[in-house]
Formats: sequence, structure tokens, C-alpha cells
Amino acid sequence: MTMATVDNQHSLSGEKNRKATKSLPEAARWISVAGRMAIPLMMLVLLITAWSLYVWAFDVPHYILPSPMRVAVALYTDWPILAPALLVTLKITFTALTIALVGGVALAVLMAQSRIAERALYPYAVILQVTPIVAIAPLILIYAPSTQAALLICAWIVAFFPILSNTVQGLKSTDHNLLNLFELYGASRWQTLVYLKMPNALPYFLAGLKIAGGLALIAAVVAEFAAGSAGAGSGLAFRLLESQFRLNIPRLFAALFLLSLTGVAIFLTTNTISYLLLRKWHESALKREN
Amino acid sequence: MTMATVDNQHSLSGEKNRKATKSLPEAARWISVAGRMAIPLMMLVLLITAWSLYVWAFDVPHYILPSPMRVAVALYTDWPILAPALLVTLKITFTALTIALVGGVALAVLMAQSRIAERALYPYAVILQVTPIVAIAPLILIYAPSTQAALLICAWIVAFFPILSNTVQGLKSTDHNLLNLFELYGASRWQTLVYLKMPNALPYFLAGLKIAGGLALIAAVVAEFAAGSAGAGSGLAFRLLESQFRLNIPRLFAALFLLSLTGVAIFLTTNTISYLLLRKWHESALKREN
Amino acid sequence: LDEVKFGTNWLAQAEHGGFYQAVVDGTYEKYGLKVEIVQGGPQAANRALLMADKIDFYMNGNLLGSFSAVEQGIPLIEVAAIFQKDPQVLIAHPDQGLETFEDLAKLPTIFMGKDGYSSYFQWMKKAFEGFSDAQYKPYTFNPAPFIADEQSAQQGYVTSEPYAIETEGGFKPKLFLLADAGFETYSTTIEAKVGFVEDNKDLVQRFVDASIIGWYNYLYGDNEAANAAIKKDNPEMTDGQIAFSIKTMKEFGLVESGEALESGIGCMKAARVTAFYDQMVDAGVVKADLDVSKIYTTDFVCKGVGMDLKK
Amino acid sequence: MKTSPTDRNDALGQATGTVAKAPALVSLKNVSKTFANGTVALRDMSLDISRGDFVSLLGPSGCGKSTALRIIAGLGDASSGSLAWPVRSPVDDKSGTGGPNQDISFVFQEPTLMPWASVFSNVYLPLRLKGLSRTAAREDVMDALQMVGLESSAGSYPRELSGGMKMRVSIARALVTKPKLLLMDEPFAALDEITRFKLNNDLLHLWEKFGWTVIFVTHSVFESVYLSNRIIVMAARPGRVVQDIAVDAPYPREEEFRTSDTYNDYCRQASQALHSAMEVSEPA
Amino acid sequence: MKTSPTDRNDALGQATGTVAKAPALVSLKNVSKTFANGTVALRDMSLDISRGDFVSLLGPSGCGKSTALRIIAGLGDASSGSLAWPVRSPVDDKSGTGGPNQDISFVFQEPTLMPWASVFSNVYLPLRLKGLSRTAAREDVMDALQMVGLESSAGSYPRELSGGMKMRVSIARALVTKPKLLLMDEPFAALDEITRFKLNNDLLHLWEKFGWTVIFVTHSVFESVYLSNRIIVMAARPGRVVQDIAVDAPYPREEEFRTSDTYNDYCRQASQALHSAMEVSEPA
Ligand SMILES: Nc1ncnc2c1ncn2[C@@H]1O[C@H](COP(=O)(O)OP(=O)(O)OP(=O)(O)O)[C@@H](O)[C@H]1O
Ligand SMILES: Nc1ncnc2c1ncn2[C@@H]1O[C@H](COP(=O)(O)OP(=O)(O)OP(=O)(O)O)[C@@H](O)[C@H]1O
Ligand SMILES: [Mg+2]
Ligand SMILES: [Mg+2]
Repeated sequence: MTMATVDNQHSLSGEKNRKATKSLPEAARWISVAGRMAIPLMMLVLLITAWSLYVWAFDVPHYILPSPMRVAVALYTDWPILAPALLVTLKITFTALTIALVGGVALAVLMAQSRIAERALYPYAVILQVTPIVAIAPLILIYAPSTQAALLICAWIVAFFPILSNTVQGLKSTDHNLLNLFELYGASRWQTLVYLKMPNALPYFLAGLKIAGGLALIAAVVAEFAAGSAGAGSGLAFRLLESQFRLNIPRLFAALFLLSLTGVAIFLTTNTISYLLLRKWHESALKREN
Repeated sequence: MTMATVDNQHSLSGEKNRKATKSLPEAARWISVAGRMAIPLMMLVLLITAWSLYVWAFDVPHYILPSPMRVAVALYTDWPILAPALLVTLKITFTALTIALVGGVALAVLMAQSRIAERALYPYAVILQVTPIVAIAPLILIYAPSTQAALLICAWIVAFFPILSNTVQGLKSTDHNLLNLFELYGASRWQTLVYLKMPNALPYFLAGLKIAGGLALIAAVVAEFAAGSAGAGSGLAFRLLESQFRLNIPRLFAALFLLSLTGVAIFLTTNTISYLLLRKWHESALKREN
Repeated sequence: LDEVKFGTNWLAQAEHGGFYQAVVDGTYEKYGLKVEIVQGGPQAANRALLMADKIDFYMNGNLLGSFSAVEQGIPLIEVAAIFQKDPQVLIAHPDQGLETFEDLAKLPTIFMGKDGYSSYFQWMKKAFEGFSDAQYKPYTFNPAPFIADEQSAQQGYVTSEPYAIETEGGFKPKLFLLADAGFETYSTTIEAKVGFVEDNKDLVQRFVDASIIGWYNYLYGDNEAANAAIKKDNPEMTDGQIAFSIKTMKEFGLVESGEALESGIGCMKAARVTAFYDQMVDAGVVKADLDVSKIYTTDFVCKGVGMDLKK
Repeated sequence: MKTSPTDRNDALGQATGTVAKAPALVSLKNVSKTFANGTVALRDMSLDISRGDFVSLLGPSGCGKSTALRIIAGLGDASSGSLAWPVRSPVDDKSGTGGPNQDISFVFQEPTLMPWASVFSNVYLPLRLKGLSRTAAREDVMDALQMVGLESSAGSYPRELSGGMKMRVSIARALVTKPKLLLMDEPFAALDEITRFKLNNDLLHLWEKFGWTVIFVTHSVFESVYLSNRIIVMAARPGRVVQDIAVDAPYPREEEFRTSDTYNDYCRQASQALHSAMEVSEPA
Repeated sequence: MKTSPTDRNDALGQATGTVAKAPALVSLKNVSKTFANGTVALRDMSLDISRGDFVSLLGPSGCGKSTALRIIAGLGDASSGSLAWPVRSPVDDKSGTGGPNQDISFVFQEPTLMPWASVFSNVYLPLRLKGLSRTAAREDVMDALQMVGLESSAGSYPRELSGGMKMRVSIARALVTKPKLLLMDEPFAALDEITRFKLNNDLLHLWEKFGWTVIFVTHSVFESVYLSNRIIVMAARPGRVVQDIAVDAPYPREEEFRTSDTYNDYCRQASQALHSAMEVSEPA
């Protein structure tokens, strides 16, 4: 029996994928990445086939459910219309996400630092979360300095809560022994926050971020419905409504497709960020080695 | 120095509220509960006063921002209209929340159990999350057996994602040592899930629940906008819309107030559930004792 | 009785009065129909339900929707036009020196719905000097932002918003009816699927006739029961609003003007449809070279049905 | 000098590489373990353990004792080399995997308790996983808790226990299944000497009574001599076996054994072995 | 027999209740601790510790040693009784709270490392909290790591360390601030004897050199005798002091001390004290 052979004469119960790709050469790593992509892609092909078949078999009229082919054509021909709209929506989305991040984390920190702040503010955060944008959009339109500002306020209201709620939970989940340690070394509140509570809240925060990423996109669309501009400078929401109004259902689906794609891209990004930040130390991202 | 006196000659740094109410008699406990309520209530009084003052000082017309008094009157006089609408909305909310819970957790379990399922399904969960309800409501209305069903589908789409995402993160955050232990004792996948991963995911799940609770309420309103049944059996969404259209802004605010109240009540409930489930063992709910 | 579902494009209001009238006073029943009215709303999908054969008739706002349908190859057809004039109106503050429709171009802000923006506003930009995209702000079906800003106008139904603004806002706004400015579409048309109409000519005729009779009765007869039905479907509706709507409908000749005066409510004429189409093509709102003859049929209207009920 | 019914001593080789005469219960051959970060925790470790052995692993901190134990338990694969269970009869092997799952227990170096479960539920866990109901398991669980002196804490939660108490819960959880093979990673390190001695004796009695096989990691030379019939001394960086000491003292061993000359000799021998292991270890 | 510059021995009373002659550095008076679940961890515990003392706490598992240490450190209040720092001068007391925060270190019973931080960052923590930059702290941190033999693991994460290595990181973190008062809760329990002996000696040297005060929880009677000038033996349920043994052997103590008769005598005395403590303890 040579030293280099892995020859486990008993097979282990439990997951086999722990026997991972760590020491494989570059080529093999690419194969494994491809394998990871294969499943979602297969799923996609399956879905599109099923959709096509359904449309074809039941002869579904294109104004109810267009075939994937028609949507693809619309996507191609309407690209000059859809692309700028997508850009506008993306801009709102990322601005909204940024302020939701900043606002959500700032509020969470405030609440985790002071019980009084928590009790005084949390109810109002909840109220903001449950207020339908459409109902207060007029007020916002009246008081916001510009349509753009109104839009961002609307989007922020939708997206900030998951970050706030998760971050608060994370900040509160700090190990008591470590808290004791910090207290012992006379750490200031600020130091305890930055060096202990925040890293500890990271997994929770990141789970919140994953939710908020998609929500910011939805928020951008909803805000545009409620307070946004129309015409040349408008985003996907306007295009969606217009397509609906004009009965241009293939274009509607093309716009939806772009939204979905954006959503998935945002999710993959947040997922990757999460992995990169946690892979060194957190169970959720670690490979089981021992 | 008698044994019973607490006489700490040095004051400790850090939070003082650890010196808690544990051994106080019943009366004192009530005082402490009252104290806990005092801050939000004070905040409320403050807010209402500021609002009244603003309306009064700037002579804001009631159709832009009604005074709290007017809203209260509207709440009282329109109660016979608002109450049944609230009931309808509540019904949708709780049904939606229930199926979001079941669906979200079931999906999360599936994804945490199988990498393939995760890769195949997660993108579509994201797509569902980012699809604007307004845009696909017609499709749902066409394919759903009834308006009621369409409504629930819409609400579910909005509310399930936070639960899914947080639960997945929680299920994955299981301590590797405990996983090893379960593997060693030959636990089946199912046992590992039920006895280990699920309790471990609880704090994450509960954070997700807090988000989903409010979101289900919003979802019920949005769904009603998008797919709603109008008329006598309609919920708060229609009241909101028509009140706006008719410039009956005090009633609009009364309806908003009911929504907010419901939101806060749901939040307090989920918060209490969370506390009850975690208080025995999880840092976030434990009092620091050592 | 044939069961028929009719979808409206908004919450129950006096503008739907004739249909409710025909339901409650038994006219539909007399014509062998059992009609269920499905209310619309700002985001309701009644038109999609029509296309999916979930309802049989739909109340279409104006002909632009029909142009879109033919452009997209969707087999929809208008069988009657209850409103001769589009009630769509632009509302402005008084004392702002606005006299003619063109004067609206001077305002920095016009609150409009997205559909308004993409239909008549495109026409306005073409037909008049000075309108521009910069004026557009979204209308959220709440007139408060308009009332708060004197230098603005907003869209509305001549029968609805002006009432709310008058009673709640406390001033009598200036109204500019689009129809009077040359936006000559029919409105509140009855729309159905082409195949359905071909297969059920008799049923369609009965529905159109009964609806027209309902409208005469609503406008000239005892409409109390119909109003009660409207208020039941839409509890926010007030008697004052209903009275205002009926008054306005009569005052502006929304239902009865032009061809309707000679050939009865619901009458449509090919020439007017074509003229409106050309106007819209000219404004760049719709594509040229559509076969608009497909979008309507005059087979069921202009027969003087129910004119005897007019007092 | 065989005192137990099983052939405990016939598998003792002299040092690495020597083949045992009877088939070993578990046999590591040239096992190496390299972690993802490049740390070589074990290199070419070979070790045969016979059924009924009480083997102690002794070695400097970080030399790979825990890693070796985990590999034996089937938790975490070796990077190279082989792990075999030669004498395992098909009858024992209910799971059909050839693995040790059915009658192995492990006391991890850290208590590894479920924070949401009471002490009772934590100890009940292995039986629950075997399908036993709470009532059916009650007696066994309470017996195990009594052995570690925690029967009065059955309803407490882990966070309410002291460090040593947590470790004792973990020990009770390992003993409750009456495992054939018991892997223990410094189980008694957090206990006071009196409790420790008591548990030493208890463990020895159980081992003799049931004919268990025990692999025992300890830092106490005394403990290793007192308990085991074989001491494996490891060196660090990379972890490997450097000495294999057979402790030829008769069982049952009682407290008097602690003061005997044999005991002292073996202690000195093990201590020296440890010293030389430290010397051949590269600095951590 | 005073060997250190500080008045190490003059505070030794005979047993509970005896008042020390010189003002104590820290003084517990009738301290009781009842946890929320009703467990009485300490009852009427009185203890004066003089500046420069090396005090060991010895007692059965769960008797309240860790709890007492935490109360002294100001973590978790006593339920009744008082904690005082009589001789603390205003100059020492930068925080103005009268508390011990500024020059105290604690080695918890569990490693208590931040999982997201490298070994270096974990040890750097107390200095970072004092405002030192990474570069300024570098040397001190590496010195502390070297003392525990982990300078080569500075870049590792806690999860990549063995149990003993984690504990050593925790020790390095406590030593890096050169604290005036050092509280250690079974710091060496997870270490092999050789490392343990080495760290024992290192600790003693530091203590003598800097005139620290050390309160040291251990389960090893040998260790307590070797290190301390005073051994407090506690009994359990409720936790209290039952014996206060002065170890009158001269410092510096070297390895030869371990074989001396004095040493053996004290060991026997401490062992007996522990035994009687076990007897008066109610069963856990
Ligand atoms: N997950 C891991 N990733 C990388 N290195 C690891 C990991 N786990 C352990 N190691 C390294 O492997 C070596 C052996 O670790 P192991 O835990 O087996 O030591 P040990 O002999 O049990 O030590 P101790 O007596 O301190 O518990 C150590 O050098 C450690 O740093
Ligand atoms: N948070 C808590 N809630 C309730 N009881 C507790 C808590 N912490 C400790 N105890 C109890 O207090 C007693 C003393 O605990 P402590 O940790 O001080 O013991 P110890 O002397 O350090 O024991 P060991 O040597 O095992 O570490 C124990 O009986 C324990 O069960
Ligand atoms: Mg180990
Ligand atoms: Mg302890």
C-alpha cells in the first residue's frame, strides 16, 4: 500500500462532498465550477422547454403567455428601449440599497446600544415597514424636494427593514463570555460595537443583505410606480406598465426577464460577498474538516 | 454588614440593567413592565403632539395632512366601514403568513438538505422575490382558481423570501462539532435536521419571521391592490384607495393607523414568540449573568 | 338565462350607472341575461381577464386601447360606445390666468397617470405648442399634491375628481375637457373577443340593447336602486358624488351628444373612429397603417333602441 | 498477565510498523492528514488497536491526538493512508457500511452540548437517535448522570453549568450507550482530582465488565499509566507515533496501584518518552 | 521568608473570617451569589487577597470557583455581600470607577477567542482596546505568543488550532498587557505536562519580576502547591471557603522543589483539605 493512495476501506456515513476539491489542479477546479453552474442551467433549460411546450400544446395566445421565443425576440428588438430603462432602475436600486444599508445598520446600532432607543424607535420602524407606499406616496411627493428624492424615500422605506431587523438580532446574539472579556478590558461602548458586536452580527447582517438586495430592486420598481417619472428618463416600472397598457405582453415579459436577471445577479453578488466575509471563520461558509 | 444588603463599594462599568428584576415581588414586576411601556408611549405622545402642532402652526389643510384629532374622529365614525375591512385584511395576512411560513421553511429544509436542490431552486426563489406583483397579477388571476387564491398567491410571493433566506442561513450555521457528533451516532438526515439543524436555525428563523410578519401585512394590502375583490368584501387596500381618490384623507389616515397598529401587534407577537423560544438558551434573549 | 360577466375599468360609480340600472331593474333578465358586474380598480386586470375568456365583456376607457389591440394582433372588438365623449379632463387652479387648453402648457407640473402620459399627453405634445415631458409628475389617484401646488394641473374624470376637489379642497377648479380640445375618442365602450361576438351575435345584441335601455332608465328614470347597488359595491361612494356625476354627464353630453342624439345611446360611426385614428397617428401615439376597421362593429348599435324612454 | 476475557495484549507491537499478531480491531496504516491551510497534522501514522485494549495517547499539545481520534471515528477522512476494521464481523455491522457507527462513542475535547436542550436531553440524545422513547431511556440516562454525579442537574441547561459539569455531561452522554469502542479526548482534564480519580475507577470497572475497547487522550502521565495497558506517545509537527509502551500491570487496579513501584516506574518511563517526543517535535 | 519586594504574606489569615493585618488588595465580605434559576453558587464567602499574593483556588467541580473569580473581576454582581478594593490608590484608578478594569487580566475557563480574528488579532485585542496601534503592539504580542510557543501560528484562525493551542492563545492574551492582577481559571488544564511545567515556571518568573497578584483556579493539587503562597480550598453547594493554607516555601521555586519533602507535605495537606471539602459538600 503506497503512501499516496487514498484507500478508505470503510465508507463513511454522512455527506461525501466534504472530500472536496481543495488540492485539485486548476483544470479540475474549472470542471467543478462548471459542475456547479450545470444544475441551475439545466433547470433553466427544463423550465424554458416546459414553458414552450405548454404554450405550443395548449395554443396559448401570445397576449396571455408569450412563448420564450417571442420574449427573446422582444428582448432583442426592444433592447434600445429596455436598456436605458434598466439602467435607470439599476441606479435607483443601488442608491436605495446603499441608503437602506447605511440607515438600517445605523438604526440597528442605535437600538442595540440603547434599550431606550430600541423601545422608542422599533415600533416606528415597524410602522414604516407596514405602511403601503402607494398610500403615503402623495405625502412624500408633497414634502420631498424633488421626484428623485421622493423615489429614494419610497425605495428606502421598502428595503431597510430586513437589514435593521437582522442586524439587531445579530448584534444581540453576541457571546456573553466575549462581552465579559471586553467589559473586563474596559472597552468603550464603541469599541465593543466595532470589534465585537459587529463582526459577530455579520452572518445575520449578511442574511439580511440577501433579502434586502432583492427587496431594493422591488422597491425601486414600486417607488417608480408610486412616485417616479415617465417618458424618456423612466425605469423599468414605467416600461412594464406601458407594455401592459399597450397590450405588448412580449415586451412586458422581456422587461420582467431583465428584472429577474438583475435580481439573480444581485443575489449572487450578495451571496459571494457573504461567502468571502465568512469563509475564514463561520460555520455556514466553512467546509467541514474536523 | 448584614448578609442581605447589596453593598457594592465599587461600581461596575458596563450595563447596569443586568442587575435585574428577577427576585422582585409581583408588584415591582408590574412597575417594571409599566416602565418598559412608558418609553414607547412617551414617544407616541411626543409624536402626536408634534404632528398636531405642525398642522396647527402651519395651518396644513386637512386634505393634505389631517390633524390627529380629525383622524381619531374619522376612526370613530368610520369604524363600521373600517372594521370589516380590517378583518378581511387580517384574514389574508395570517393566511399568507402561514403559507409563507410553511412554504419558506419547507423550501429552506429542502435546500439545506441537498446542494442540488439549492442550486436548482434558489435562483427561482430570488426571481419570485424580485418580480413585481402588479406585473404578474393578471397572469395569476388568469390561472388561479379564484380571486381569493390569486390574492394568497400574491401575498405569499411577497412574504416567503425572508423566511426562506434566513432559515437557509440558520440551517447552514450549525456547529460542526455537533454535526460530527450526530454523524458519529449514525443519525439519519431527518434526525440531524429535526434535532440539530432546526433548533440551531431557530434564532435566524425567528429574525426572518419578524420581517415576514410585517411583510405579510404589506403583501395582503398589495395583493388586494393588484388582484383584489372590490366592494363589500374588500379589505383595507380598497378603503385606502377610494379614500384617497375621494380626498377623504382623515379616513385614509385612520386606515393607515389601523394598518400600523396591526403591524406593531404582529411584531410584538413575533417578538414575544422569539423571546419565549430563545430565553432558555440563546444569547440574544438571555440576561447576562456571568 | 345566459350568464354574462361584465368587467368595468374602475370601482363602481355613477359612470357605470346604466349597467347597474339594467341589473337591478331586471332589464338584463328580460333580455334573457344574468349579468354579473366585476368591478375594476387602478391595477385591476379585468382586460386581461377578458382576453383569457374569464369574463365576457369589458368596459374599455377609450379607443387607444383598441388600437393597441389591433397592433398586437389581439382579437378584441368594440360593440358599443356608451360615452360619446371621453370624460378625461385636465383640472387646474382658478385665478392662474388659464383660459384655453393651450394655457396648460405654461404650468410647470401636470399630474398624470402613466396611461394618460402615454396616450393623450403624447397627443397634446403634438397638437399644441409648449407641452413637454418635464411637466409630467405621477398621479397616485390622490388629488392632494395638486391642491397643494397652485402652479399645477392634474388629470381626472370630469365626473369625479372635480367634485372631491370642490368639496374637500374648497375651491371650484378650472376644467379642460380633452374631448372639447379635440381628443375625439369614444369612451366607455363595450368590448368583447372577436370570436365570442361571432359565435354569440344574438347574446351580444341582447346585452347591448339591455345596457342601452339601462342607461336611458338611469339617466331619465328612477335610478335609486341602481345607486344603492353602486354604493353597495363601493361603500366609499356618496350620494353627493353620484348626483354630481349624473349632473356632469348630462351637462357635458358625455353619454348623449353627436350621433347618440339621433341614433340612440351607444352609437358609433366609422368616420369618427378613422378620424380619431388619423389624429393619433399624426401625434405619433399609434402606428400608422393599422386596419382599424377590425376594432369595432356598428352591427349592434345606432338602432334607436330605448330612445322612447328619454323624457 | 491477561486479566480481561478479551485478548487485550496480544496486539501490542513494539513501535511503529510492527504488525500485530491477532487481527486488530482497528488498524491505521500510514495515515497522513493535511488540512486545507497546509498544516500537516499527521504523517505516516500507523497503529493497530486490538479489541479490549485500553490505549492512552500521550503527546505535546497540537501533535494530532484529536485529529487521529477523529479519523478513527470516521469523522474527517485521512489525506492518505488507510483505516481498516479487520475483525469486524457482519453481525456487529448493522449499518452495513463496514463503519464503526453502531457501537462507538466519542467524548470530544470540548463539551459539545446542544445549548437548547436540558442536561437530560443532551444525554438522552444518542438513545433518541437509536429510536428509544424518553421513558424507555429514562433509567439509562439517569444512571449515566449519576455516575458523573449530575443526577440533580438533569433539568438544567448547559449554560447553567460549570465547566467541569459540562464535561461530565458529555462523558455521561458517551457512556449512556454502553459502546463497544469508546474514544475519549481529555475527558477528565476539567475535573478536580477526587472526581477524576473516582471517574477513573468507574471507567476501569466498566471497561473490564463489558470488555470495551477504549482509546483515551490525556495529558496526565499518571492517568495514562493508571488506566491503560498501552501508552502511545506521539510527537508533533508532523504528528506521528514515537513510542508504544505496554503497561504490564494486572487489572483490576485499585488506588493502591497509584503508590506501587511498578506504577512509579511506568510513570517515569512515560514521562521520559514524552520528553523525548518533545525534543523530536519541531517547535509549534 | 519574604522573597518578593511586595508584602506578599502578611495578609494571610488562618481560615475564613480572620481579618488580614494590612489592607487587602481585594476583599470579599460575606459574598453570596444566587443565580436566576435558584442555584446558590456562593454563600457567605469572605476572602481577603493581599497585593502580591499568588492564591490558588482548589475545590470540587461546580463549587463556585469560576463564579468567585468573575465576581472579583467585576463581571456579574454578587447577590449580597460586598466587594472592596481598599488599597487602590486614586492614581491607579484611571477610569475613576474604583473598579479594577485598568490592570486586570482574566483567563477564562474556556478559550473565549473571537472566531473571526486571527491568533495575532486575538492576542492584540487588549492592547487595541487600550488604543495601541498594530505596529506598536506587534512586539508585545509576538513576545506573548512566543511565551506560549505559538509564534508560528500567529496568522491562524482559532478553528485551525487544537484545544490546547486555543487555551494558550487565551493565556497569551492575558499576559500581553502585563496586568497587575491576573485571574486565571484552569489555564493549563488542557496542556501536556511538559508545556504545563514550562508555563508554570514562566508564570512564576513573571509574577516575581513584576510583583503581580495572581488568583489561580486549578484542579491540580501539585500545581497549586508548586505555584502559590496560599491555597484556598472551597466546598460546594453552597460554595464557600473551608480551608486557607499558607504555603511557606521560598521563592524562586525551581523544578527541584517538585521533589522536595516540603512540597510533598503541602501536597498531602492540600489533598486532604480537598477530601474533607468533598465530604462537607452536598452531592452536586
Ligand atoms: N481545521 C483545522 N485546520 C487547520 N489546521 C488544523 C485544524 N484542526 C487542527 N489543526 C492543526 O492540526 C494539528 C493537530 O491538531 P489536534 O487538534 O489533533 O491536536 P491535539 O494533539 O489534539 O492537541 P491538544 O492536546 O492541544 O488538543 C495542530 O497543529 C492544529 O493546529
Ligand atoms: N448562569 C448560571 N445559571 C445558573 N447556575 C449557574 C450558572 N453558572 C453557574 N451556575 C452554577 O453555579 C455553580 C458554580 O459554578 P462555577 O462555574 O462557579 O463552578 P466551578 O467551581 O468553576 O466549577 P468547575 O471546576 O467545574 O469549573 C454550579 O453549580 C453551576 O451549576
Ligand atoms: Mg486535542
Ligand atoms: Mg469553573
